[in-house]
Amino acid sequence: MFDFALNNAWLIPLFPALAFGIITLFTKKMTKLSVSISIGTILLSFVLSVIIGIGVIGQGDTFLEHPYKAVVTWFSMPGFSIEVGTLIDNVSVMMLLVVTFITSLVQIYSLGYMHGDPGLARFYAYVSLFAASMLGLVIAPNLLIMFVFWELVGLCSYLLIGFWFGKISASAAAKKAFITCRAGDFGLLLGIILLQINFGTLDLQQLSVMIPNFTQYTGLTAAGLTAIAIILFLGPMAKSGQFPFHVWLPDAMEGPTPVSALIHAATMVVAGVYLVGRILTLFITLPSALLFVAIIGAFTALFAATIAITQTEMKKILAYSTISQLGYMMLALGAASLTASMFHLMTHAFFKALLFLGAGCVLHAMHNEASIWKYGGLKKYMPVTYWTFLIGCLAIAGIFPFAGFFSKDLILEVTFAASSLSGHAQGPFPVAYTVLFLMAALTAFLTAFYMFRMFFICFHGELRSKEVQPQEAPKVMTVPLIILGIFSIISGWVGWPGLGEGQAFGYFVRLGEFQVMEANWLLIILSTLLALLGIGLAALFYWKKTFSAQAVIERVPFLYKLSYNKYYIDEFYLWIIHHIIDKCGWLLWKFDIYVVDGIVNGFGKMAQWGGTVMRKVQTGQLQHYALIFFMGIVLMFLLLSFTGVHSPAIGLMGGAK
Amino acid sequence: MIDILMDKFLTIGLEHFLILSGTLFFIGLFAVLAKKNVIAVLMGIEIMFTSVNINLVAFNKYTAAEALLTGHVFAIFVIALAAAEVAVGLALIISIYRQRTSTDVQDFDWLKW
Amino acid sequence: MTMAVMFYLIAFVTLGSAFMMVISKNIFHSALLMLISFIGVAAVYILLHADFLAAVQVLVYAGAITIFIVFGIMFTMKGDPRKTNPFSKNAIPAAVLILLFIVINAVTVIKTVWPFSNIAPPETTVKAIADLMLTKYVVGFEVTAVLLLAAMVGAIVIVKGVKKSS
Amino acid sequence: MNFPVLTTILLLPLLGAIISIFVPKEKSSIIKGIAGITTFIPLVLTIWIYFLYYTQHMATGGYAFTESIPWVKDLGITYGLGVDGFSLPLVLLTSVIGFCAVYSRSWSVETRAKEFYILLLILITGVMGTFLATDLFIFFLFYEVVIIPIYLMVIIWGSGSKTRKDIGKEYAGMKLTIYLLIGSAFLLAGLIWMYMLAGEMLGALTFDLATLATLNFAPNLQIAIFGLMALGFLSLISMFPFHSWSPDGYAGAPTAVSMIHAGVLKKIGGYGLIRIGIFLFPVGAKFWAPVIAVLAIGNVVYTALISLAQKDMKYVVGYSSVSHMGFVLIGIASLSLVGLNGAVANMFGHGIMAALFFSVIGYIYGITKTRYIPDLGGLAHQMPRLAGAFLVAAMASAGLPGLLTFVPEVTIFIGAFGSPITRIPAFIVLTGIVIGAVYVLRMAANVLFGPRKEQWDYVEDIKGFSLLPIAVLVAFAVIFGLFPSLLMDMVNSGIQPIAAKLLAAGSQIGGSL
Repeated sequence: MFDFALNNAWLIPLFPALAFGIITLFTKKMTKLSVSISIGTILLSFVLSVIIGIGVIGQGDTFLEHPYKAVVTWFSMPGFSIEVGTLIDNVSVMMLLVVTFITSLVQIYSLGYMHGDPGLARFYAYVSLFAASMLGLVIAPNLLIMFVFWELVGLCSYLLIGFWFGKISASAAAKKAFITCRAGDFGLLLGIILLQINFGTLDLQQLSVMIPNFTQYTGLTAAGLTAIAIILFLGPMAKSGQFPFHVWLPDAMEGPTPVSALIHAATMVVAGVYLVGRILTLFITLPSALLFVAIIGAFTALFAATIAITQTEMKKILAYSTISQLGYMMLALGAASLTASMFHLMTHAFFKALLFLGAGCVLHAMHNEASIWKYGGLKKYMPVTYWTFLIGCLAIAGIFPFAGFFSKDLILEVTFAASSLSGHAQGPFPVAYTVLFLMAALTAFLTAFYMFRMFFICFHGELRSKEVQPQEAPKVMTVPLIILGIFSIISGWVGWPGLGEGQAFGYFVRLGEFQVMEANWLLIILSTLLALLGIGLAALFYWKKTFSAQAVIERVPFLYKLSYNKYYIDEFYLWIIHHIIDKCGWLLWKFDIYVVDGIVNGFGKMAQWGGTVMRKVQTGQLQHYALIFFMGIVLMFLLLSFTGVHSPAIGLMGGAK
Repeated sequence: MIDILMDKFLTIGLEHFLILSGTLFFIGLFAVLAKKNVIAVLMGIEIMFTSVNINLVAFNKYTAAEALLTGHVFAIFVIALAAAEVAVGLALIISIYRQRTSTDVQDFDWLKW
Repeated sequence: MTMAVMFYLIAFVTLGSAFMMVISKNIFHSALLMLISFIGVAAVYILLHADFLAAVQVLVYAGAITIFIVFGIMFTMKGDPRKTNPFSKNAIPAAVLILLFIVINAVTVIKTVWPFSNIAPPETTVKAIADLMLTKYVVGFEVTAVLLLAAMVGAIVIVKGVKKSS
Repeated sequence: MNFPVLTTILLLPLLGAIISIFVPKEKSSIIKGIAGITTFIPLVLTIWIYFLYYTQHMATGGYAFTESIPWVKDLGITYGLGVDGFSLPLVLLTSVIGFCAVYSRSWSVETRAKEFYILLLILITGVMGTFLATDLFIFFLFYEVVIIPIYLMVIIWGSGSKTRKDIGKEYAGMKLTIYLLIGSAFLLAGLIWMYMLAGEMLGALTFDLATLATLNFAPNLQIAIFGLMALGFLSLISMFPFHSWSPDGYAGAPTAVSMIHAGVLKKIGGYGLIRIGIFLFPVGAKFWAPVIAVLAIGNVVYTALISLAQKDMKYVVGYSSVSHMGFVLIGIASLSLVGLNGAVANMFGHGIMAALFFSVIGYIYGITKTRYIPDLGGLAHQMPRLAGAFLVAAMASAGLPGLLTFVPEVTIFIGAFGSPITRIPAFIVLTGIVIGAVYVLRMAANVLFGPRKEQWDYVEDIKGFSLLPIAVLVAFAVIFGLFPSLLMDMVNSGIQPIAAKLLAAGSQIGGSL
C-alpha cells in the first residue's frame, strides 16, 4: 500500500491536473459534475498523501537521509538536462499533507460560499489546477521543475484573483500579482540559470551535496555564490510577499474568499518559503545570504504588522498578517532553522485558513460589506464562526496551547539562539540577530493587538450596519471551520519540545543533525506576556472602550496616515510605472517612429528626391535623347581607341583580331 | 609618300565609297538631331537609309563577291522598308499635326516626366 | 582617272546637296535638294556596277519618297515658306558631334585593313538579283510584301483615325 | 521509399494555386476548399515525416527524405530537398500555420477571394521551399518567391490602424517589401561571392550546402561574407535597428499574412543565419556575434518597452514579436550548442504563439471591426472560449512553463550565460521576461476583462469549424510545452553538426568560440 503510493506519488499532482483538463475541455457546462470531479480528485490526492505520510513518518528519519526519488528525463541535450519526477522526503510529505488537506477543505467550503455563481465550474477548474501546480512544486526533484510549477502557481493565482473578471479591480489585482511575482522570477530564473551554469545540475539532491563544497566544483568565490543566492532569493521574496514585493498580496483579496484562504494559507505564498527551505543548504553555506534572508523576513514581519494595525477591511488585515507571518518564516530560515520555518508554515496554514474561511463566512453573512466598522456584535448571530475565529486569533497571537504558540515560540527561540543575547551564538553576525530578535518580539505584540482589534470590532459590541441581518453560514461552510479549528489547537503539540527524539516535529523535519531543543522558559513567558499585552490593549481600546483609538490617532496623525496608506508604497510603484516605465515606453515609441523609422523613411525620401532631380533630364525631346545617345557612342569610341585594341572593352564589342 | 597618297586618292576603291556613305549618313543624322521641322527630320532619316545602301552594295562588290548579290538584295529590302517607313512616318506626322497643329519636334514632348 | 573624276564629281553633288538640304531654311528647297542627293546616290550605284539598284533608287527614292515628303510638307505647312525649316537649339552640339563622327569614320575606314575578295562581280545584276530573291530570300521577299501592305494599311488608319463606334 | 514526399509537401499548395486559377472567381467556396485540402495534406504528411524522423533518423542525424535532381549542371544548381532535425520543426511550423491561415472562416477574405487564396498558397510554397532546400540556389529562389505575394496581399487586403493614422497599409506593404528586398540583395551578394570562391576552391561550381560545408574559407572572407548575409537575414528576423518594417507590416497585413509572416517567414532569417551563416562561416560568426548580442538587447528591451505604449492589439503583438526575436538572436550569438538549440526551439515556439495571437486578434477584429484596445473590453463575457485562447497566447508570450515557449527560453539563457560573449547582454535581455509579461497582461486585461460592454453583446463566441485552427495551435502549444523533448531532441540532432563545425573552427583558429 505504502510502496504503491510512494511509487505513484506522481499521481498526486496529476489527479487535480486531470480534473482541470476534464473540466475545461468537457464538463464545463455541467456544473455539478465538474464540482464532483474536482473535489473527488483532490480527495484522492489527499488519501494518497495520507498513505505516503503515514508510511514516511512511520519510518522516522529514514526518508530524511535517503529521500525517495523517481525521475524521467524531461528533455536533455549535451550540457543541459532536466529530469521530471518526484522527490519524497519528510519535508515534502509534510507539505503534501498540508496542501491537500487545506485544498480539500477549501474546495468543500467553496461549495457553500460560491453557491450559485455562474462560473462555478471554471472556479473549480482553476482551483484544481492550483492544487496540481502546488503539489507538483512540493514534490519537484529539480529546481527548474520547481520553477515550472512555481510559475503555474502564479498563473493560477492570476486566474483566481481575477476570477470575477468583470470587476476592473479584480483584473488589475490579478495582473499586479502576476507581474510582481514575475519581477521576482527574474531573479529566481537568473539564479537558477547561474546555478546550472556553475554547477552543471539543478537537481536538488546533487546541489545540496555540491554547494557546501562549492570551491571544489566551481570557480566561484563565496561572494559570487552569495550574489547568486541573493538573486535567487528575489523569487521567493516576491512569491511570499516579502518587502518590497509585498504589494500584490493585499490586492489579491479581490478574488473570492476561498481563494484568499488557499493562496494565503497553504499554497502560493508559502511556496517561496518552501523553495528557500528546499535549498537552504545554499544559504547556510553563505552566512551573509542567510543574514539577508533573516533581515528581509524580520523587517517584513514588523513592517506588515504596523500596516495591519490601521486597516479597516477584514481580508486586508488578514493579508497583512499573512505577510507578517511569512516574514516570520523567512526569519526562521534566516536563522538557519528549517524546522522552525516549516513548523510555522504548517500551523500557520491551519489557522490562517481558518481565519480566512471565517472571514469568508462573515463576508457572506454581511453581503460582502468590506469595512469592519460596519460590523459588530456578530457573536450572537454566528456563534460557530465566532468561536472558531477566536481560536484562529488566539493561535496567531501565540497563546498557549494553540498552534501558533509553539511555532512562533520556536522561531523566537532559534533567532534568540543566533543572537548575542544567548551568549553562545555561532554565526558571524550575532549583533544583527539580536536586533532581528527584538523586531520579531515586537511583531508578536503587534500581531496580537491587531488581530484582536479586528476581532473585537467585528464580533463584540452592537451591529453597526442597518441594512443586513447576518445569519450563520451553512453546514458545508462551518464544518471545515470546525475541522480547521481543531487542527489549529492540536497541530502545535507535535512540536512540543518535550517530545524528544523520534517524536517531535523537529526530528522529522530538519536539516542536519537533530538537536533537542531545550524549552527556554524565559522566552516562553516573554512571548506569552507580549501576546497577552497586545490582546489586553486591544480589549481596552475596542471592547471595553477604556481608551479611545481616535485620541491616539489625533495624537500621531502622521504615523496613522503612513500606516493606513501602507507607507505609500503602492503609490510609489504606480508612480514609477506610470511616470517612468510608461513614459519611457512612450518616448521610445516616438523615437522608433521618428528616429529609427525616420532614418528608414529618410532613405526613401532621398531616393524620391533623387528621382525628382534626375527626372528633369527626361525632357521629352527625342532629339536630346538621340544627341546624348550618339555622344555616348563617340565617347565610347574615343575611350576604346585610347585604351588600345586589346582592352577587354574592345573584346566585348567583337574585338580586334 | 605623296605618290602613294595620290595613288590612294585617285584609285577609287572601297574606302572611298565607305567614306562617302559614312559622311552622307552623318549629314542625315545632323538633320535628325538639329532640325526643328519634323519633316526635315524625316528627310534626314531617308538620307541615312540611302547611305546605308551604298555600304551594302560597296561591300558586296569589293569584299563579298562570292556571296553573289546578297548585298543588292538587302539594299532592295532596305529600300522597301524605307518606303514603308516614310509612309507610316508621314501618316504619324500628319496625325500628330492634326492634334497639335505643329510640326515642331520640340513640341512633341509626351515622353517628358 | 575617269573613274576618279566621276566619283569625286558625284560625291560632291551628293554630299553637297545633302548638306544644303540640311542647312536650307526653306523646307521646299530641302526637299528638292534631297531629290538631287538621291539621284546622286543612284549615280554612285552605277559606279558600283549596280545598275538595277540605281534604277530602283531613282524610282523609289527620287520618285515615290520625295513625292511623299512633298505631300507631307504641303499638308503641314503654314506661314512663310522661307522660315519653315529652322535649326533647333541642338544645332551647335550636333554639328560638333557630326564633325567628330565624320572624322572618326574616315580615320577608321582608312586605318582598317579590308579583306578584299578577288572574284569579279557578275555583270548582269538583274537576273542574279531575281534568282536570289526568289530562291534563297523568298521568305524575306514575301515578308517585305506583307510589310508594305501593313504599312499602307497602317498609314491609312493612322491618318484617317478610327471611328468611334457608337 | 521512393515516394517524393517532400516535393509533395512543397508543391501541393502551388498545385492548389494553379487549379484555383481555373475556377471562376464567384465560386469562392470551392477555392477555399481547394486551398484547405492542399494545405491539409501537407500538414498530415509533415506530421508523418516528423514522426518517422523522430523514431528512425534522429539518432543518426543528417538529412533524410532527400531528393536531388540536377537542374542547371553548368552552374551547379540542383533541385535538392531534404530535412534534418533543424529544418523539420520549421517545416512542421510552416505546415501548421499555413493550414491554420488558410483554414478559417473567421478571418477569411471575401473580396477578391480567388486572388487572395492563390497568393496565399504561393506564399506558403515559398516559405516551405526555403526550409526544405538543400541547395542554396533553391533556397534563395523560394526566399524571393515569398516577398512579392506579401506585398500584394498587404496593399490589397490590409487595413490601417487607428493609432497610426499617418501611415496606411500601402506604406506598410511598401516598407516591408522594400526592406526585405534590400536585405535579400545583400544576401544575394554574399551568396554569389561565396559561390564564386567555392567554385575556385573546388574546381567546380556548386550550390550544394553539404559540399560547401566541407570548405574552410579564409577568415577575412568569412567575416565579410557573413556580414553581408547577416544583413539580409537579420533584417528578415527584424533585428534592431532593422525592425521597423515588422510592426507596421503586421498591423497592416490581413490576418492570414500576419500569421504566416510572424509565424514562419521571420524564422527564415534565423534559419538562414544558422544554417548558412554559422554553418559555413563559423569564424565570421564569431566575429559578428558580439554585435548581434548587443543589438539583441535593443530587440528585447527596447521593443518590449515600446509595446507597453501601444494601443493597437496588432502593434502590441508586432512589437512583441520583434522583442521575442531578440531572445532568438541572443541564443544564436552565444554560438554554443545549448544556445543554438534554444534559439531554434524558440523560433518554433514563437511561431506557434504568434500565429495563435494573430488568429485570435484577427477573429476579434473580424467581428468587432476594431483593434483599438480602449474600444474593447470585457470580451471574456461574450466569448469565453476565445478569451481562453487569447490567454494561452498571452501566457505563451510571457514564457509560461507548460507552454512551448518556456523551455526554449530557458535553454537560450543557459546557453547565453554560458558563453562569455553573451553573458552581459543576456543579463539585460532577461529583464525582457518581466516587461513581456507586463504588456501582454495589460492587453489581456484591457481587452478581455473588465465590465461587460453592451455594444459587444452581438459578438458571438468562436465555435464549430472556426475553432479548428485556434484549437490546433493551442494543442501544439500545450503538447510541445508538456513534452519538450519532442522538440528539443529533434532540434538537438539538427544542431549537433553545426555546433561541431563551430568547435572545429574554434580549435583551428585557436581560442574558444
